Amino acid sequence: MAEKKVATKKDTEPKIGVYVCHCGSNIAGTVDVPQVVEFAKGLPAVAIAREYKFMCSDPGQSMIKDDIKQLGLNRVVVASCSPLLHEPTFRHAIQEAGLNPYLFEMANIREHCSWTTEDHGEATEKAKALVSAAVKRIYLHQPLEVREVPVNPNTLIVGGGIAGIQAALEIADAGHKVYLVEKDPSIGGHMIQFDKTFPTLDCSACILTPKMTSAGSHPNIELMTYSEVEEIAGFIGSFKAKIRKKAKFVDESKCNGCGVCIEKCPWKADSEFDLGLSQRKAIYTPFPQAVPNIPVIDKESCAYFLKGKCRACEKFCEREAIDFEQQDKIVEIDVGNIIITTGYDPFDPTPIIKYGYGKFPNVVTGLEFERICNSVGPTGGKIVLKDGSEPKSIAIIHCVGSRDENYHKYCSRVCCMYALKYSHLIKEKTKADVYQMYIDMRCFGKGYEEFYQRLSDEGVTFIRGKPAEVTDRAISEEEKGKLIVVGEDSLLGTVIRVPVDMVILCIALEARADAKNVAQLFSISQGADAFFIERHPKLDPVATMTDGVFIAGCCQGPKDIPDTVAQASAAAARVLALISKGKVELEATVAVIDEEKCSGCRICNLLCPYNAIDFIEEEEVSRINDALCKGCGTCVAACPSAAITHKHFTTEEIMAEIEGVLV
Amino acid sequence: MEIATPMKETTDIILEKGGNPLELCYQCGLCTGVCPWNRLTSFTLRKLIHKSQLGVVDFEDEELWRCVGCNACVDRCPRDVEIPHIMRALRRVIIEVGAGIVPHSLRISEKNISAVGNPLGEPPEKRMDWAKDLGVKTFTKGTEILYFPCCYQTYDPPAQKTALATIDILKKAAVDFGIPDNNVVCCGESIRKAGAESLFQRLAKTNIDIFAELGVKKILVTSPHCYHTFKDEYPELGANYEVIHLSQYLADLIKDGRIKLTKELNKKVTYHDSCCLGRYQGIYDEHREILNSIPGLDFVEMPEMREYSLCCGGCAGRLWMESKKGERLSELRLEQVLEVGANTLAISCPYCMANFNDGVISMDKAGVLEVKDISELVAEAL
Amino acid sequence: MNFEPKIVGFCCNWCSYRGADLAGTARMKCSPNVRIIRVMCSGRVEPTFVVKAFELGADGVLVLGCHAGDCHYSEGNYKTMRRMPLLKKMLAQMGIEEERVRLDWVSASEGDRFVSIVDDMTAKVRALGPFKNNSKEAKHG
Amino acid sequence: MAKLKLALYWASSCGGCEIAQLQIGDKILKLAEVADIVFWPVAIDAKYKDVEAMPEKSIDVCLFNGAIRTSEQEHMAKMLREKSKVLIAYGACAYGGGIPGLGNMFNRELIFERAYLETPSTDNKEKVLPQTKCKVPEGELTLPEFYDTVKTLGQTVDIDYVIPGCPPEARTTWLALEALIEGKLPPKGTVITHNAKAVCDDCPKKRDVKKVKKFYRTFEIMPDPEICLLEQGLLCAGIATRGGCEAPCPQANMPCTGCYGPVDGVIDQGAHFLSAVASVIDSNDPDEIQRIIDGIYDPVGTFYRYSLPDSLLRRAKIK
Repeated sequence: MAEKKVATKKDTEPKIGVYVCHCGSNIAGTVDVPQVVEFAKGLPAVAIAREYKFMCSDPGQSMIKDDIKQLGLNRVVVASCSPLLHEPTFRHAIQEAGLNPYLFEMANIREHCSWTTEDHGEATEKAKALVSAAVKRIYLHQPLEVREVPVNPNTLIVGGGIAGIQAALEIADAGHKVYLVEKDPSIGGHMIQFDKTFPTLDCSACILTPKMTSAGSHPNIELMTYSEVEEIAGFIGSFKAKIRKKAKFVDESKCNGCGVCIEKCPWKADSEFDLGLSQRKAIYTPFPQAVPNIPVIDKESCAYFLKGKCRACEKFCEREAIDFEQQDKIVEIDVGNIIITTGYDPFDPTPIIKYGYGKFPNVVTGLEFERICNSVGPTGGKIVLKDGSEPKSIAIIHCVGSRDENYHKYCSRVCCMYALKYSHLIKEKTKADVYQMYIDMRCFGKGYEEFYQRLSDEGVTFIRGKPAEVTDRAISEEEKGKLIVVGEDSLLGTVIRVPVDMVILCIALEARADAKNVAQLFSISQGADAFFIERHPKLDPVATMTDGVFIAGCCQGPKDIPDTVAQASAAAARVLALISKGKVELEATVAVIDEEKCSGCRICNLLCPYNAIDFIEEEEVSRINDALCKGCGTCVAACPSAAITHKHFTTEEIMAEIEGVLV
Repeated sequence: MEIATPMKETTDIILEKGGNPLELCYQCGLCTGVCPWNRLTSFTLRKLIHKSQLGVVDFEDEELWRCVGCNACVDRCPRDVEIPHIMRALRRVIIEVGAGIVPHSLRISEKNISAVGNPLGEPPEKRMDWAKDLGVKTFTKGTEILYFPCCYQTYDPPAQKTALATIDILKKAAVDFGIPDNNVVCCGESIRKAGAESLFQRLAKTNIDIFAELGVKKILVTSPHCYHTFKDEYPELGANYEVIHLSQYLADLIKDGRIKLTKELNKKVTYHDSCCLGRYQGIYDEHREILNSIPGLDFVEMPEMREYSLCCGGCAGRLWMESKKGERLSELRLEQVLEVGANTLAISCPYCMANFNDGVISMDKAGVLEVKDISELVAEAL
Repeated sequence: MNFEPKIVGFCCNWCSYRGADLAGTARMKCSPNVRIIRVMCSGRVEPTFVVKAFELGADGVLVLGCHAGDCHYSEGNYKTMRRMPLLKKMLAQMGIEEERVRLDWVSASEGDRFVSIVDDMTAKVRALGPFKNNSKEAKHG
Repeated sequence: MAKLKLALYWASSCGGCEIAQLQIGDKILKLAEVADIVFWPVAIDAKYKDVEAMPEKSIDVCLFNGAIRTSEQEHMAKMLREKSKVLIAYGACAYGGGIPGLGNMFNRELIFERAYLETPSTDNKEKVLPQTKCKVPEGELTLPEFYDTVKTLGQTVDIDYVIPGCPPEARTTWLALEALIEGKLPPKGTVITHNAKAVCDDCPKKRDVKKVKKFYRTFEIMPDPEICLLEQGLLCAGIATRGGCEAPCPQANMPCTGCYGPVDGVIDQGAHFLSAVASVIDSNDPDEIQRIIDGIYDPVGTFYRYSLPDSLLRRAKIK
């Protein structure tokens, strides 16, 4: 970080130059410019007041520069158009003449004055007031230093699903280092659990594993699986991250992934990857194509950790890679930018008691069904009931936990499409009848409506209406032994009972259970739906309110794979742009706390949307991290001790301006 | 084919009468599927809401009087639509605008309430006759609790037992309480749901004025309907009381040891959650605590319990209307009671009691099953 | 001469100031009574500024920010949304008419809305007459 | 060394400041060793003419308590200014207007109406109101004029120092007296306290980040004694009030009411207090915010309890 220069000393007495622009006839046509100039001359500390046809033109700017040099002006007011147009122009001009760019003030006598009235008298009076405000305000201006910090070209990506992998590859391919942190033993995320992908019906693993492998072997990507970010400090350009690498009890440098340890391990536990539908060993890789292909030992199910003996894996490992003494390791890394791609959690439908999830074994969630369909899944890809038989009919219930005030208000965006995909897979693999029970079909993506149409042609029955319950209470012979889905078919306007063998619940995508911790860790915000909030919903969809922290994929909101990949690439592009620029400018008009005055009341602490205010427990004062501060001034307005100063917008400056406009 | 044209004016009237939740409905049909009526007949709730949205409601349709406001749909509605409010609004349109016909039996009850302050048409001066010989004091300024029995519990002999048992218990627990005099009237809860808004306003005002005069702060009730309206609806008119249902009070008395349940009751009992106490107020545990603390009593649950309880079909004025054989929710519920092998059905609502007593007779189960208010069971065990 | 009120306007840099600029760019006619002070966020507007304006002779104070949810700083306008009603309650006690202080929201694209707010406020304050600050000169007796 | 000449005077005040001056306890003996009291109407009989007779600047230090409400008080303030080398505004009333300053929510007419006509205990059938002049058989009687607006001492005459508080804590009084005795006077205009930071700095309660969903009045809740009162919804002025008092009120579980006045640099104590309180309202919903604000009764009396005449607006506008 560049050296912090705080200007405190007022450099000599203010000597103000006032320049009133005609803007052709835009201003001069309504405002009596000479009168304003005369008025300005009479204001305190004004050394010179002039008028000119176009102040923003080269001659106009030269006039100012010359006066600075010849008259020794140290503050400049230009009364012309909106500062949003030409403030940068004039700041640049006075800087060229050797003045600090913040010793400049603009009076907006065009947009706010000459253009909104035709009355010359009114316009002239108002122009005078605005000029007087600018002069009074600039009298108190202090030079400020724009600080630049270099950007560390390394990037931290948190979450190794498709979003994280995509972003990592983009950045790594551009030649920059990426740390890809994943909490599970393998990267791949939810996508690698899926069987096929809609609407193209590509095999999910077939399109994802090449990317996983290349992320695993890329020279610029350091995979940190079975790891979690514990602490983040710093700011854009120079973050410091502490990462906990959980003990795998397998020495990564020795293991060659032969898998003999897994084969020999006699102990089992429910497979997380298969959502408990199958079992894995105590030493395991979550799935065969895992990247890295290095197993981990699960302490909770390993006999050696539980009972103190076994060590079968160790005996059979020829490379002596098993290390029961391994400990968690904290690794510190320095990065310039962070991309968060932590994904989503599947909604647990158990609370919707009437759908019978957890009660009826053949009521399954969508994600479970993905595993059931998958050829390396628990059933070897056969769509079967719990008793091993093939279902004759399957109901697919949409919007389970989505679009529902009781659970999640939002639409999960992918369920309609994956439900259609299931229909296809069922039709492909079985002879079962399929009932789609939907509220609305939302097929908005490229090729999605066409997919819907194709499925309609495959003999799927569509029933419009949100089912009320799934029950096993039969009221007729044909319902016996079946699951009966009861609800209104709202197009028929009657209640229907559909007896089926299997029910698939299209569960919502919800924010990760630990999203709050992640949000706090990275100083980003969550929306009412608990997903992370982007900087602007339309124009800045992957940045966050914290500079240098980007989000992509489902952690920002439910989305499908194409959107996730697009977002990930966008986030990568944003990071690459910063890396290529090499430096970032920090806001100069920030707030600072005078610790001599701060009583540590902590009123301001929560007001900062950027979490820039820290409370220093030992000193009992609050302190602003000026690299995080964006200079909004909200805390300043709240401080009951007037201990916070907003640079360039100090209370005194604004008071002076109020006095000025009220001449 | 019948052609419908949206009538904005009709929709506006429904909205004006308090039907505004209908604007939220997105027509998923979950309510229809959840509605208990559809186990017996066909009642397309969703369609009725959609017709209201379009202003094409057939106000002559008897179906408009079907909903009893059991709230099963509201509990699960994905858009939090207060469907009973829509129903109430539709009925208000019928009554206040004269858009349709009020069922005959309901009209009689409404007249009774309007004329004599109770749905049974009994003389108001005899309202408190049931307590004549009990030596119970009439509530005066300074008494701690006002015990307010519902109209049925004051006039109707089977339901009176609830009031008598309550007095018995309160006396044994040495509670400082009083009963109202003959001037109080029906709480108005059901007739309001049936659309008679101005009558409700009048009833509520009468009671509120009496309560104010007496300085009533705490009201003990044995009807969940009185409970709901005193607690949630009278505040709309500026009144605020601490309202307690007897079951809550009993659970506390037992917990605090102020009454001791010593006598064994050798009954197999199941409990029916009333909608008004259950889904409306979330009061479920107290009843189970009470029943489980009665010695000898064998308590069994029905599969449809607590928030999934099946309505008896008696609220919103439905008690006063005739339901055809085969269209009675109470009988459906009694079948569930019999399925779990209970010989006693515990309830805590006078409407449930009336409906189930009728059901026991019509199903010819008089010797097999008895319906008892929870207060009766407690009084017996004392 | 007719009374022309002086109104101090605070506009945030990102929405309302731009809205005011747009009104000018589109040459919409607008009462000249509101004089704008630019702050970065409406959240910077201290209640002290408002009372200071009255002390210095303003007849009204207008605070404009981004619409709820649109704040450039994500939540600054919500802080204003909390402060101004309490300030107004306090000022009402001090005998300052409700119409003299107004908090409203104008987006960068709402030049017309800016004009209508300014005109409306000006008319209302004009109807109220001058705010005589009876403090400074508060003569004994 | 000659003894210091000390004058003490009370204007519009309750008399608590006099008691507070005695609160310094046995230090009073030390004071007696070095100072003579030349004027102290509450304890020593004296007439205007006695003061008038004193030469200019003959009093070394004058501790002046009370706000300026009448012509007599104004006159005495001016006279004592003339006679004193150092004039100190003693206590909240002289400093910021204090409780009498809340009279600026009304004017003379309203106050007279209330005090002499409307109060239930008043028996005034002839509706007699105080007059500055009144003819009686013996001649003309005069009363000081009662002003419409209460002013602070500083708004009436030039003051040298402030000892804040309602009443000032003994330690604060002694801090100032000690400085006087030792001749180690701070720069003119100083508000003399042990702590220039806000009361929170003195307060031992545990402070966390602040979010308030509902404001309470003191009788409505029993606050947790360990935790910051504002966090519990009590309108504690400690955040906006100069410390040095050692936070006796919050320590007794009563919210600070702001008697030590603002922290240096604060232009308007009430507006700052108000802004801070409003900022921590835990809602972004306008209706809910309004409901929460509805729970704040009497904002002026809460935020400007001791400083209304010293605030930017000074007084209410009476229609």
